[in-house]
Amino acid sequence: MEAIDLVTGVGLVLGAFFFCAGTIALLRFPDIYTRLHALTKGDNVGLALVLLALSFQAGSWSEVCALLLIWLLVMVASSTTSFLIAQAAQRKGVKPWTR
Amino acid sequence: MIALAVAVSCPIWAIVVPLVGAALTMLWPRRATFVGAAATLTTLAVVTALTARIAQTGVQRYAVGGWGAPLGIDLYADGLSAILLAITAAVAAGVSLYGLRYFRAVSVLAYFWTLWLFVWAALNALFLSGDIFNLYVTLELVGLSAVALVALAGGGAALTGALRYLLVSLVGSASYLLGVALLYGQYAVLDIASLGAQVQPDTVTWVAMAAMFAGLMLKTALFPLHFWLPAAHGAAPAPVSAVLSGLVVKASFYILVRLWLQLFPIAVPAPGQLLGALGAAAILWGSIQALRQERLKMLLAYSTVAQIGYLFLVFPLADTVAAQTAWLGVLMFIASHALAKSALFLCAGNILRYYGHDRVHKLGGAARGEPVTFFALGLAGVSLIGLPPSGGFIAKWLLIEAAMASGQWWWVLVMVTGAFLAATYVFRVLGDGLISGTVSARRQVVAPGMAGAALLLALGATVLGFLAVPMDELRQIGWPLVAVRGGQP
Amino acid sequence: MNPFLGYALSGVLLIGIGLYGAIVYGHLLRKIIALNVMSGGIFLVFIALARRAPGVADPVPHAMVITGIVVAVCASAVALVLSVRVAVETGQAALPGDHEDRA
Amino acid sequence: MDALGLVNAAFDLVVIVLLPAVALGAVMSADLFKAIILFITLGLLLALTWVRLAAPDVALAEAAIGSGLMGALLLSARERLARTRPGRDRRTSHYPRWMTHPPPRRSHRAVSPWAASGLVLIAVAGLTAAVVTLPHEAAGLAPEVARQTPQRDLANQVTFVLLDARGYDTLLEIGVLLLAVAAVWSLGEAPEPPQNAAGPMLQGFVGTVGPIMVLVAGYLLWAGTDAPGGAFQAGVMLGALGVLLSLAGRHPLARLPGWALRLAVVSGPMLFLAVGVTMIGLGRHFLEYPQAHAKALILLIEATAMISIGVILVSLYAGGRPLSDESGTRKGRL
Repeated sequence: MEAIDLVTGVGLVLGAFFFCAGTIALLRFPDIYTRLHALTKGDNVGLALVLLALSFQAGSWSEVCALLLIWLLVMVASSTTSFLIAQAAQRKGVKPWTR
Repeated sequence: MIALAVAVSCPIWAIVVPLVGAALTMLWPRRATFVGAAATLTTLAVVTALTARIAQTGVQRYAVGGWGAPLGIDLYADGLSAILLAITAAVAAGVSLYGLRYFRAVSVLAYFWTLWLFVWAALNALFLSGDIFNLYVTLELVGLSAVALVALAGGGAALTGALRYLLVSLVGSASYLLGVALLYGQYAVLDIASLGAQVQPDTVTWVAMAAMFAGLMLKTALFPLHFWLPAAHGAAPAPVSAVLSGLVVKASFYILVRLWLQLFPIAVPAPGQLLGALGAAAILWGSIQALRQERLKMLLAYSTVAQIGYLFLVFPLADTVAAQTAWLGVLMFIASHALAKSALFLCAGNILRYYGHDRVHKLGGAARGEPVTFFALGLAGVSLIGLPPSGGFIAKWLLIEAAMASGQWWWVLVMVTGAFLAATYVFRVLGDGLISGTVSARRQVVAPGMAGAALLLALGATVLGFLAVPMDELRQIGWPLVAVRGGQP
Repeated sequence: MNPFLGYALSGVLLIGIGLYGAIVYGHLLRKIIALNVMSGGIFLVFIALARRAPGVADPVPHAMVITGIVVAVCASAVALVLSVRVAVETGQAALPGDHEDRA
Repeated sequence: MDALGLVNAAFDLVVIVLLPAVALGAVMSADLFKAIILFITLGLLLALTWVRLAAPDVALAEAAIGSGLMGALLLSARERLARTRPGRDRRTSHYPRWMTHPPPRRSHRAVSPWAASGLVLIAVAGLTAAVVTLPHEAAGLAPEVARQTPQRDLANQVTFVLLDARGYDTLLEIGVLLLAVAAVWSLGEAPEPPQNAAGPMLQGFVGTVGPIMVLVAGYLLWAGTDAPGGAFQAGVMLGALGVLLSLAGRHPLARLPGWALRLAVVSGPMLFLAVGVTMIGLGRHFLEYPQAHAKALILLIEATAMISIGVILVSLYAGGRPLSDESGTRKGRL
């Protein structure tokens, strides 16, 4: 196994960890706002790590660009949707969780 | 001139012309009537040329895209296809004539033409298809356009009827598609002829056949899967009911016949007897329900449930010595029912327009008020019951003859009872009209074209009684598997 | 190991679940969802069948399933519009004789 | 079995079990909203399955149509049902009132769950028996396709089957799309869209992503001859953009004049038909493309089909004929 493969492997495992953390938070956190917070943060970092890891395996710069583009698009989409969900919840009168 | 005739009789035109017509009516809704009438006339000409070509030169096979089976899709037109194309064209002529006058709102008229041309194109495509997956697509086209036509009537009854029809139709075609998937998984061909040469009586094939038959029986509304039919056929606008009862239910029955003749691996008696028994139940149940109906259109819808039963009586007779008689009988039946029932629905539309209602026991004086419609009603009723000299008479005669010849007398009993019940409900309608009861206030004028269209179809059903011999000659062109499946040709 | 059988059997289960839902539930949206689950199962059987030979996938079922997906979404779109019209006319999102069950 | 094989097998197992579980939720969960979300999830899971089963073209179509568009349609239908008040904007009918009213309830009785379960069990048992006895190694028509494709300059075999070998099916399929629009328009005018003001966030999102989506649609179309993609996937991309625009309050079809909308809807199928008929004029069979021009013709057909598919899908989402329709059917009551 070459060093570059090792870097990829570590990146993928780390990314998977962040995805897992985000998912557990989705299941365990008390209200919609905190869940959104955890989910978007965790998944964005996780995705970034996975894509970074994969870009080491890319055969050309255009593939790296494609991976970058995927990351950017997912970022735009997830931030917009999480904003819209939170906004809808607020309009419906869902109160943020307090201890 | 000859070159032109050959070019025009190519099977693809029977599909392309109405399809183009449908698209053009969408593009120019204001000119829908003109475009629709032109498309109707052209399609009639094309179908006539194609039928004549089949009668003269035999089976037509046409590789769309030039690839040919197994990769491409072939159109396949034999005598059986030709008969159904011709029946469709005959009913279509009547319905188009009627549609010119029936719809008054511009918007509805435009959509009627679009959807009706879609149905026609899809029916022609279905009758010409030689490929089981292509049949699925045509089946969906027929179903979806028929549903939309039902909903054109507007109002709760039509909308709920249409929606139930759509849901049922989707289950039916999904079941058919499942059968296609399994057959493709086993044999890796979709062309019916190649598939027919390969089928073996194994588990996959039987399960696929069961799925396809179940789906198609649901779409044909064979008892006890008829529950959706009366609401849809009864609530649709009159010309639409004519198309649905006359043609659309026969489309799925046609696929059943194709599957039975060409894809059933071996002749086993059990499925045929089961289908026959369901058909017999349909005849009795549908007729009794028809007797109980208050409204003419619902009566006719239940009568369709009963008449569909007759179609299925062919299956127990199809593997006996009398097979050829039975098949001719059932084709005559399809033709005469298509013409007679569509005539009856058009008459019901006229009566509805004239009286403002279609309650069976309040049609007093109809014979004097609306004589042409009433005459058509009588003629078509005669064919529906099966009295000579109508097409219905010949059809039932042939079926009874086949049942006797094969020693299955119990089907004769059912058929005679069905005819008796049909006579009862037909005379229930006619009797009231003939008795010069109170003529209720005349509500609306029935356009001559509307009465004429009904009469034309009813006359067709009568004249059909004299056409059994040419129909049999047409039927024998490319008749599948005559040698293998028993019965003298 | 060739996973085709597992996926195909999973497809068969989807067909069963969809068929059950389409028959039993009265609410129109549920019926439409169930029908789509059922056709999803059929597509799954179809695509699994195309993946039996090692190495190559058969493109013909792929093309047929794409056709099927488009047809299904068209039919569903019409069914959904009809459902809304039915609800406007009759006041309930179910066919007469059925009840809306749990919305 | 090596490590990779083991991971793959584990992955397969998870998906195979998850599919029916999610399907059960989509069909049976008590909350309709939850059911719809699970149905969308099922669509995504199916898309993943298609990738795993080496069907990337189907995966693209499923993710976009089966999951995305169906989800949007279901959610908007749910919202419209919730807004429905019986009796309001009731359509008039040319039949008397006593006829248009739904028939009495006793006419149809729902099937009991037990009977349905019995039927389903029989169906599942039969299908299982059939699937298990299918040959476990079969190439289907793949060798035949591989033999014929080199004749054309199309590396994507699915596009070859869809638009060339079985182009007739695809023509009828575009016919189904056209028919669906005719059906939806015939049912009446589009209901008023919900009045919630789209915030700057969604507007900005559409502004950013919209041009990219158009670009992607073009790419899917262009690359579809050689890589996964094609007219349907590209058309759905445009349709999705239209749905997004509608959600953002900028109804893309409302500004089109009626004739332009109808032309856009009809042009795809009409051009397909025209190409087919032209081939007959050249002495070939319907849709039998000449060798030299096959790829160009296919791209031409796909390009117009893409636009029609996009417009058709947005029209289906709108749920009725556009209010701006000036075809004489405006205010067209029955």
